[in-house]
Amino acid sequence: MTTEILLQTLASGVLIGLIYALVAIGLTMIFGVMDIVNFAHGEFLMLGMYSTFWLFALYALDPMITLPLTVLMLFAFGVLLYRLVIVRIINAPMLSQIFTTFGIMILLRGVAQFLWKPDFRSIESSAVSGTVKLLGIQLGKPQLVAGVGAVVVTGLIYFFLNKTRLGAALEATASDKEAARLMGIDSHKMFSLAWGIGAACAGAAGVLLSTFFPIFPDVGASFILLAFVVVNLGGFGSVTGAFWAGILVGVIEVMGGLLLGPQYKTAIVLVLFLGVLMFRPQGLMGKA
Amino acid sequence: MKTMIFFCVCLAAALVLPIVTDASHLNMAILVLMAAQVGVAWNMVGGYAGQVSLGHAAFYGLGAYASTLLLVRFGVNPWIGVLAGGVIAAMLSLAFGWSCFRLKGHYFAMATIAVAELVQIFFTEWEYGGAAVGLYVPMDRQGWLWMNFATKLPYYWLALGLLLLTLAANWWIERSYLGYYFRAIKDEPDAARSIGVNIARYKQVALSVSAFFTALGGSLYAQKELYIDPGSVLSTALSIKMALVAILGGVGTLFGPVIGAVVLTSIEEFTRILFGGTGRGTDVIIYASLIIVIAVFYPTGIVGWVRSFRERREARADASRRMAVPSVPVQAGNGEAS
Amino acid sequence: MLEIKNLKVCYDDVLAISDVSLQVEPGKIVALVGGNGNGKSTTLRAVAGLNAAAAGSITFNGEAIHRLPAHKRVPMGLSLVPEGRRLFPRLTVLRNLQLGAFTRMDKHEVLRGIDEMLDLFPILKERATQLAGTMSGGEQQMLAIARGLMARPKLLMLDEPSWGIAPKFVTKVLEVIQQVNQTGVSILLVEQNLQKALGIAHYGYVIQTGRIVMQGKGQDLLNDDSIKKAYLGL
Amino acid sequence: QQEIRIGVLYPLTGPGASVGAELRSALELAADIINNGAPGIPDLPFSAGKGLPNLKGAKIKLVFADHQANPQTGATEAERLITQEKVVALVGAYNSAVTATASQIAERAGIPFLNPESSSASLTQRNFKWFFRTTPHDDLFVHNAFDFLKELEAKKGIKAGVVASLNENGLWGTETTKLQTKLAPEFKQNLVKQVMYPAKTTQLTSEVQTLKAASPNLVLQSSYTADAILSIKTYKELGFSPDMILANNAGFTDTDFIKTLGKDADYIITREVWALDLANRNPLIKQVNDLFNSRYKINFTGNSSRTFTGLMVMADAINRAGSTEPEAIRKSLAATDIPGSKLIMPWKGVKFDATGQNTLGQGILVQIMGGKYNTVWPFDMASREVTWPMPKWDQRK
Amino acid sequence: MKLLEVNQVSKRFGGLTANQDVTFSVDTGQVVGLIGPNGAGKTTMFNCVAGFFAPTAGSILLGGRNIAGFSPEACARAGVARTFQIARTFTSMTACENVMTAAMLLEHNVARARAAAMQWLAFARLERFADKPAGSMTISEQRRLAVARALAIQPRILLMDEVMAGLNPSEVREAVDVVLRIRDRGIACLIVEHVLEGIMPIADKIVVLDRGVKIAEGTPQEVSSDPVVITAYLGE
Ligand SMILES: Nc1ncnc2c1ncn2[C@@H]1O[C@H](COP(=O)(O)OP(=O)(O)OP(=O)(O)O)[C@@H](O)[C@H]1O
Ligand SMILES: Nc1ncnc2c1ncn2[C@@H]1O[C@H](COP(=O)(O)OP(=O)(O)OP(=O)(O)O)[C@@H](O)[C@H]1O
Ligand SMILES: [Mg+2]
Ligand SMILES: [Mg+2]
Repeated sequence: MTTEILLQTLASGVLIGLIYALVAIGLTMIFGVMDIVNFAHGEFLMLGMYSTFWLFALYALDPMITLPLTVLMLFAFGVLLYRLVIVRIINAPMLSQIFTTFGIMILLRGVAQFLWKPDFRSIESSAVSGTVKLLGIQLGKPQLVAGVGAVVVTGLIYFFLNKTRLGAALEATASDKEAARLMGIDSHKMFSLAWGIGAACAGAAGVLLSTFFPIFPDVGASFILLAFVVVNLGGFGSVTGAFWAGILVGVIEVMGGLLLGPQYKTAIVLVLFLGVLMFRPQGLMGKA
Repeated sequence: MKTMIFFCVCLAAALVLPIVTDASHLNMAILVLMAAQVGVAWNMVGGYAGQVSLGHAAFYGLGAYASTLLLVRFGVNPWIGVLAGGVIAAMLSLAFGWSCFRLKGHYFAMATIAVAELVQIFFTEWEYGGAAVGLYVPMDRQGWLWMNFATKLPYYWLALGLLLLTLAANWWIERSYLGYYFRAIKDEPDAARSIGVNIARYKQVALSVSAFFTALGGSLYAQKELYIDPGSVLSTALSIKMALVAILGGVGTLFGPVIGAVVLTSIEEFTRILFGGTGRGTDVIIYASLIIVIAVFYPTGIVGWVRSFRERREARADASRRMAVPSVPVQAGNGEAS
Repeated sequence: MLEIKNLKVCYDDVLAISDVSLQVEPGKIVALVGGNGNGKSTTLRAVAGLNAAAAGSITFNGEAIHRLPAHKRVPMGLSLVPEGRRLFPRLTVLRNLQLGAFTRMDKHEVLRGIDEMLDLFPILKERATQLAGTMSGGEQQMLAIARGLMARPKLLMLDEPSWGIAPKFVTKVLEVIQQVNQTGVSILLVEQNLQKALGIAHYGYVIQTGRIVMQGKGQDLLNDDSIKKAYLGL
Repeated sequence: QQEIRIGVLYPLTGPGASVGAELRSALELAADIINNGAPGIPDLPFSAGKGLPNLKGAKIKLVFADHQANPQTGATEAERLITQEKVVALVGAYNSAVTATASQIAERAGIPFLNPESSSASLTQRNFKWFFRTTPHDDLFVHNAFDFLKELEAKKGIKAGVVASLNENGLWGTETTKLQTKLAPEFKQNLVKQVMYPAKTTQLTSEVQTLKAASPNLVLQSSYTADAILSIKTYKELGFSPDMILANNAGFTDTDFIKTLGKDADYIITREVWALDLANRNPLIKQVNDLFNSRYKINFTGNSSRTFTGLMVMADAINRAGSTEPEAIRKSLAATDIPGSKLIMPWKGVKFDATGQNTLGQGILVQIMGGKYNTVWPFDMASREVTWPMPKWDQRK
Repeated sequence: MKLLEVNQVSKRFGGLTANQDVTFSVDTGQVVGLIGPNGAGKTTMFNCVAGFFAPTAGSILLGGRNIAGFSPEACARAGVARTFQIARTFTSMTACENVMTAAMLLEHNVARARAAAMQWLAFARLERFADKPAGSMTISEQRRLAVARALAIQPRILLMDEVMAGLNPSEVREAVDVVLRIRDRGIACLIVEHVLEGIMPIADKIVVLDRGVKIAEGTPQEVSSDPVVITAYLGE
């Protein structure tokens, strides 16, 4: 086991971790604002990937160009989903909320298969392909770009939440929507916003991912468990938490896989996750 | 009272069903009964005690694996194996509770998923347990003694019996002090503690009982399908389905899961039978849409929905009584100044 | 400026108030009193827009507002300090105050407003950065009032502001209310503490089982025998 | 005009849906040939289109069922097909785990179950009476791989060198791994590292790094499509270039594999049971494939061709039975003896042993070149010389 | 004789000191009022006695046995009952079931628990709500329900946090009456209250906290005439 390999693995871990973070941030936003766990979040990711794929396949538009477009589409989709379905279960018991988003998950998968066939797709050539060597470490350009993209998006969202009026309003709605209305905050607008941003994040992750990951209807399933772990680890509703937890999970997964055997990599992450919750039931950066 | 009549009617129906139906419908009935049974088991902890577990497949799988391993490796009679499975699951539930019960709400739910995933990974890697290859239940020794039959009917009676057993246990708990403690823990943990309820212990009780019965369900699955592998008895999808059954019917109600099982399984089977052959995923789409519709429009489940009718009627009557109080300030408040 | 006509409100199907009519003149303090569960909070919630009016009308400065959503009523100058405080427990005291001024765009004004509040309630100054949820009952109540004032309302509605507040501060709070009123803000006050409430009110209404059963000048009501019997138990 | 109902059980939705769609097409083609004929392919059994002669030209009616790759659903559907759809025989079910549960329903009900493509060796070790499998199983396939390496050294003087394996940790990957561990020493191969990974994973970095650390010349790999694609992308990303990747079918022979990877798929050798370029040895292959392609715009794959063959074998058995009595069909299945020349598979034929396993089946190895699968082993069937080693990533144009 | 003895109890939250060396005692069957400005640390002291907080320092003796650091349920078994500043009703139950749940601490048999519960409901004048969903009761009713529930564990001392807040004078009088009847049953009461009309007339002793420290202790008369208390709490 040379240090070169260790470094290389570490780097890859961080990069994939950033993707996890990006997916998880959307999830944690939605949860933080609405106390709803969105089981369909992996499917948002899937939609992001497909929209990238079709724009590429039909109009030969490069993912990096269509990124904003896809993000917008997903934002709209998130808002739409809220207005059509979620708005009806805001005050429903937690269980039926789980039930609903779970149903949406299955539905989106079914629709994807119905519309786009269960085939595996991928984007052969993209502006960002090939690899670069940085101080002895070889990194795929797609992964690198994805990583950078994830950081940027996270930064933007962090700024939005903590430095803008609207962000504060989101927080307020999150902690008590009736009181927020008394402050003159339109809670529905806030909730739509949360779903929009949540979906947009997943969409962004989808675009970045699609440049190096196969695209198929169930692709979300591969990511959702890890996304949940990340959200918990970071603390439900905490964006910064999700960011760091994402990287942590990525690194632990890859490193653990390397050192203890890949078939245990998921187990390692889960054990870490449960272990942390033992000592910090509210997650690393969650509010008690 | 009403529920008792309802129950008797259903039971009667269940008893005559085998006479009037063919093997494949009987098989479907068995699926319903099995789904109902795990739903009822899940309901003990997830519904009554309000500890939403999305990792119950762990117990189901343990039951299935315990009885099967005992049979395959040591030739232990399934009847004993089934009980052993239940006990083992109940024991594991201690670790399960220990690691999850300090968590609240969604944290708890997610942690249970994690634990279940770990159990699945363990069985996927465990050579002696058949690893990913899974285990076959030998078909050679058949008959009641070996809980293994060529025909469906005996499985029907088994499933029905197990369901009744689970319902009975649930019924007893609901009426005993345990039922009250569970609901208290669900409503207001702090208040429950302030009146001397050791919530940690009683959550664990709920979980262990639930785990025990869930495991029995798992063993029955193994005996019926004669093949188990981690994917089929330990998957998270399975855990979620157990919860769905209860939610759909109405959590924290005795017969909710039974009703839920009937509805959910029927939807599942019929959509697949009608549209599954097309291979376009139409069945999945319809199934999912129905789930969403139900969740959105009957958030408290079918039973809850029926109840809310009654309650509203009462509330309306109650309110009108309030309004009827002669409005002379002398009897302010609720007429209790005197 | 506020006029409620034959207001009726239900929770689901539970009738909470059946027929409430009252008026608040500009610059006046109006008290709404009554026993528990008689519909005081519900009335205020309906005016603020948290509960829909099943029947009747609510007009504010001549505009019918009972169809508007709650958040549209705030910028018009309606502010409610709700029963049970309803702070944002996971946010700091300062953030709570800022949110109180959500509908106001003038940054500097808002900052000044915050300083005023911290002067008005010294306890809050000490705890400016503490999470609202970890404060004591009374501290929270004061923060709630301060937050309500941050919106610079034309009509301020207070639901039992003396709830859980030390006697010394009760008088303080009532003073504050009067001060605010001096600045031209009208007040609609729900209180259990009759003497004090009616003491400072220009006009008062008595609500019972969802109906206005008496009204009159604050003092007159205080001296009314039936009131004395029913509420002061004299 | 009698109609013979055959139940076909495949993953039409869910994880296996991609393959399921393909197999469905193959089955429909087979049924259509039997019922309506395939002019110009006289050598193909039933190509006359007169249905089943011995049953007065009875037509085949396929009853599709979707098992969603879920064993219990598989069993349920089998039960339904038998008792409600009244099928006389079952064909299915691709996923070994589902074949396991579905076939035991058939066993109990006494209905013949023919399995054309599940490769788990354990399936035919249950001494079932009603279970038949036309495809060779993993035992043979893994053997093939090692046979190939042996002959490679003997005939072409190419030594495999250090060997490592990368297998998914499901049923299939686990059995394969076991066999590799067993056979490697027997064949004097230096198997230094065996990596297993959870299928449908989000990243294969740690796996590839582990491989890299072992710096093998040859990688034996068993992966499903998504992972197969991801793994090659990861090899390239991390610059991992072994002399050869000797893959074990599945993902590597999925139609989407070459489509998505393009040039990067080149040089990989994978185990197969069918290849288009075998046409020169067996005209049936090309003719039937052309028919298939003209209908569905895709070529046969190892999977679809096996499923096609499976149904043909079943039809042959029913025809010889001359009746739809389960017992009669079982008997004639057991007595099946079809020569290789009547199949579209590169097999010596179809002939079942006592366990219901076809003893005449065999695998081939194909190497991807210019986006095509070229048979390279057995050498006597080869349409192309093996290219070994494969060029390093950075040396490819 | 002394039932509850609080000795030198301190409670800190990080840097902030909510209670500092507080010492006082409650005799059997005594009604003791705990008053003080907002944020004085009354609720915190309450939570320490009831086991919801572990005191940072000091001891709490109940009948001579140190219960400091006990879990809430242990405290309840030891004989400390409490109500909360907000009622915390079991909303999925009827009023009667609420009380039954508490009665079950001593009596697992449901029927007998129900009988006991009905008595306590009658005691709190809530019989007519017995089979109504507790959630639909008004705030003040729910508060009285909380008292009944607390009494059902047959405590030796009952802690009440602001049960009279938001009641109008006549309702306060009722509450007072309830407290007196509780005392008559030999159960001591420790009451946090800002509504002085509710506590001063009936308290045998008043303890005054300010900024976490005890600034006065004595009969209502003594306390209410104590200048320190007046400046800190009562106001002129
Ligand atoms: N969320 C609710 N759901 C159902 N009924 C409610 C709800 N809130 C209040 N009610 C009912 O509406 C009526 C009026 O309640 P409201 O809170 O307005 O009275 P109130 O005068 O404010 O009482 P208090 O002095 O205790 O605050 C009561 O009968 C109460 O039971
Ligand atoms: N969990 C906590 N974290 C930090 N500070 C706390 C916490 N709980 C209470 N405090 C602080 O401790 C002090 C005492 O709080 P406490 O609730 O005991 O006051 P109180 O006497 O009950 O006041 P009130 O009469 O208004 O309820 C308050 O200043 C409060 O801000
Ligand atoms: Mg009120
Ligand atoms: Mg307090």
